[in-house]
Amino acid sequence: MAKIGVFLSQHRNSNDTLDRLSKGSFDVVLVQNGVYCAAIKENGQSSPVLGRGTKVYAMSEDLVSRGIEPSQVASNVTVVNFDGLVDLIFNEFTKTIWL
Amino acid sequence: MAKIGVFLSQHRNSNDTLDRLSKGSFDVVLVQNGVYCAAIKENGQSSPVLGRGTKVYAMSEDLVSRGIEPSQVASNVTVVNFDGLVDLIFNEFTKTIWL
Amino acid sequence: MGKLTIGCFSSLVGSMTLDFAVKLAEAARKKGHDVDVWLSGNGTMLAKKGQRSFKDYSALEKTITELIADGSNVVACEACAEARGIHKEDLISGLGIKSADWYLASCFSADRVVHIGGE
Amino acid sequence: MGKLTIGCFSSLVGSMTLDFAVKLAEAARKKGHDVDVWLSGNGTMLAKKGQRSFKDYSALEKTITELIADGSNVVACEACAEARGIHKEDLISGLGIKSADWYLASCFSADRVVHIGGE
Amino acid sequence: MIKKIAFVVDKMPYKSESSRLTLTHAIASQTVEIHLDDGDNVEPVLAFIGEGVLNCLKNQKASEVYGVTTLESHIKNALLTDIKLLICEEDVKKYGLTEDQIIMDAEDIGADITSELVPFSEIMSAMELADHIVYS
Amino acid sequence: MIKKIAFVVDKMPYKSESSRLTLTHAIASQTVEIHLDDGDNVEPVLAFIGEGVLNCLKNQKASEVYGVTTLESHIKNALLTDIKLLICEEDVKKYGLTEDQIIMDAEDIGADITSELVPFSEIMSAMELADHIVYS
Repeated sequence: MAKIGVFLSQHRNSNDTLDRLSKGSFDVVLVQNGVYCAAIKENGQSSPVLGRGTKVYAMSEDLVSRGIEPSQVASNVTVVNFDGLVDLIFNEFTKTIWL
Repeated sequence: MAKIGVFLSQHRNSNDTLDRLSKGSFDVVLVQNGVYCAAIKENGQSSPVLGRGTKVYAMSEDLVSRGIEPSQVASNVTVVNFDGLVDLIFNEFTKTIWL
Repeated sequence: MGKLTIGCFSSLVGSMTLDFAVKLAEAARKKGHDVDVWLSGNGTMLAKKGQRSFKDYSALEKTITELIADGSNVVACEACAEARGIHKEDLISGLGIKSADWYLASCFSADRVVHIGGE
Repeated sequence: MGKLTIGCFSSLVGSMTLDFAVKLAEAARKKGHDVDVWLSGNGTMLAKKGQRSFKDYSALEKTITELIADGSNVVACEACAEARGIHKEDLISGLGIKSADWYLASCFSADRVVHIGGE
Repeated sequence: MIKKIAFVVDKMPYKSESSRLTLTHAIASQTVEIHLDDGDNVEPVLAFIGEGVLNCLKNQKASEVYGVTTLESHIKNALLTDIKLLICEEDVKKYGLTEDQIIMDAEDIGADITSELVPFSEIMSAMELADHIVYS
Repeated sequence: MIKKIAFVVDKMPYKSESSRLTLTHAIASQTVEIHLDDGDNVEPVLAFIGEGVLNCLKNQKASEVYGVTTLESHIKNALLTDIKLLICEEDVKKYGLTEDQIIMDAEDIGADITSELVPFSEIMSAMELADHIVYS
């Protein structure tokens, strides 16, 4: 699988790149303030990032730093640590983009 | 007039502070990348910042730096330079907020 | 004539925020106002002496030196600077280094405050 | 085992971006990968030696020194550093300083690149 | 003379240094007297609005992970200085948070006062009453 | 061996250093050979998408105002290196810009090639074909 790993580092995305990337060409990794997308709803709505049918990972270190336990994240999000992230980068992705 | 001078330094605003400030309590000064709001439309629409009935200023130095001539800005925007901004700060505003 | 205090959390070079702050300070001085400039967070990068001038980067060391010579206070947050490896001996000549309460005291006596947040 | 190149344009302290980059580098090293770290823009702040450790600021100088001792290349963009007043004598020991083509060469031989943009 | 300064946080923690610095400056009002004449002082009020309310989540572990003080501990230190601390209740609700997820007191470190969940209008009033606003 | 690197700019100029640095790095592919074995090289492609297309506006005067090279001059220098330079035409249209407002050539400094206004799909292809992406 030659996927692009898209690192989402912000809670609110100021660009529409995620909407434009070809379907199936990428997975999402929530990092830094992007991890809020994994657990925090806005006006009762989960983050749109979780609803696009792509695989979504979230960094455990960045979750707990911000007061969010891995048990609180949405069920379709896979929590990884830095160790797991290295494996994702080498085994699942061929390229990465940091948004 | 005891107005708050709200400096808008971004093109897309990530918060809704402008919507929440009491009407009539503030003027807007477009600075840095905020100046795009004075001239650039998005999908044919002018920036919502121009449509809220507040006085809007835009920094001439930041406009021309970005390739926008003062003649290109919307008619309800007043172009000021740094010299004029100092007078605004002392004569028109009592406080400022930088967004 | 009044006193303007400008606080800045934003970084040097690339982000044009400090450039904006310095231009505002110059314009206020020219009109006869007193000016204090407070550098905190990444803004303390501006305090470092020996900034080399390239055409692709805005160079502010000279302007800051002139502002100081002209009587403005330009002061950096001590802890923010030290955390970045910028110590007293690294500072532009005449630039102050203080704790955060200095900024509040400057605001106390200021007629106007323009506080520019961080990135 | 492969080679990971991490490029970083983002600033030190406060923004946790360099902390993220350094943690990723450490994790990759632990798994036996080769790691290059490129610091450009505000990222060059990490290159400054003498960063004082406070509890309110993340302190990365020690970790960077360990990464270098362990064989990773940590290299800062020369022009970006000089423009900020960070010269050769200001650098953390063992840290390199090069022009931007070094980063591209590092990417050339890298199996994976994680490029982290600026603020 | 007393000058009121409103410190308003509308940015998330950690990605940017803004919220941390705003807290540091609000806390610094404790020691500002040394720079002022007798009888002069600064009266601070600290408010969290918008995404800034996420600074107030409990159980932050940035210290264990990244070796840096949490915003949680910063906020508790602010409460210890008896600062008036307002959190926008509309925004807490907007992000689906409940009062028990939010730092409301710092009893564990000996603070007497608590945070106040208030409507935005009250924070707006605090900004209007302030002589200066440190907004970040 | 040739490795393809796609340099993609989606941020506005000046407020952040990102777009300027991305250009600097794209241009550096001109000299990367000195670090590589014979026959090895980097083939860059440079693309502007989203708000990033605003870097491409003509008549920028940041040099006169702030004493710093404009992104316009940076882009022209990139064209001078014969880099493939793509600008997303949907985004140019989205911001109501016309081709004559956008930097399409650098004939004035002797560049032979021009910018190409292309649909996003073509930029996506360039990213897919690239070995690595420098996105900022």
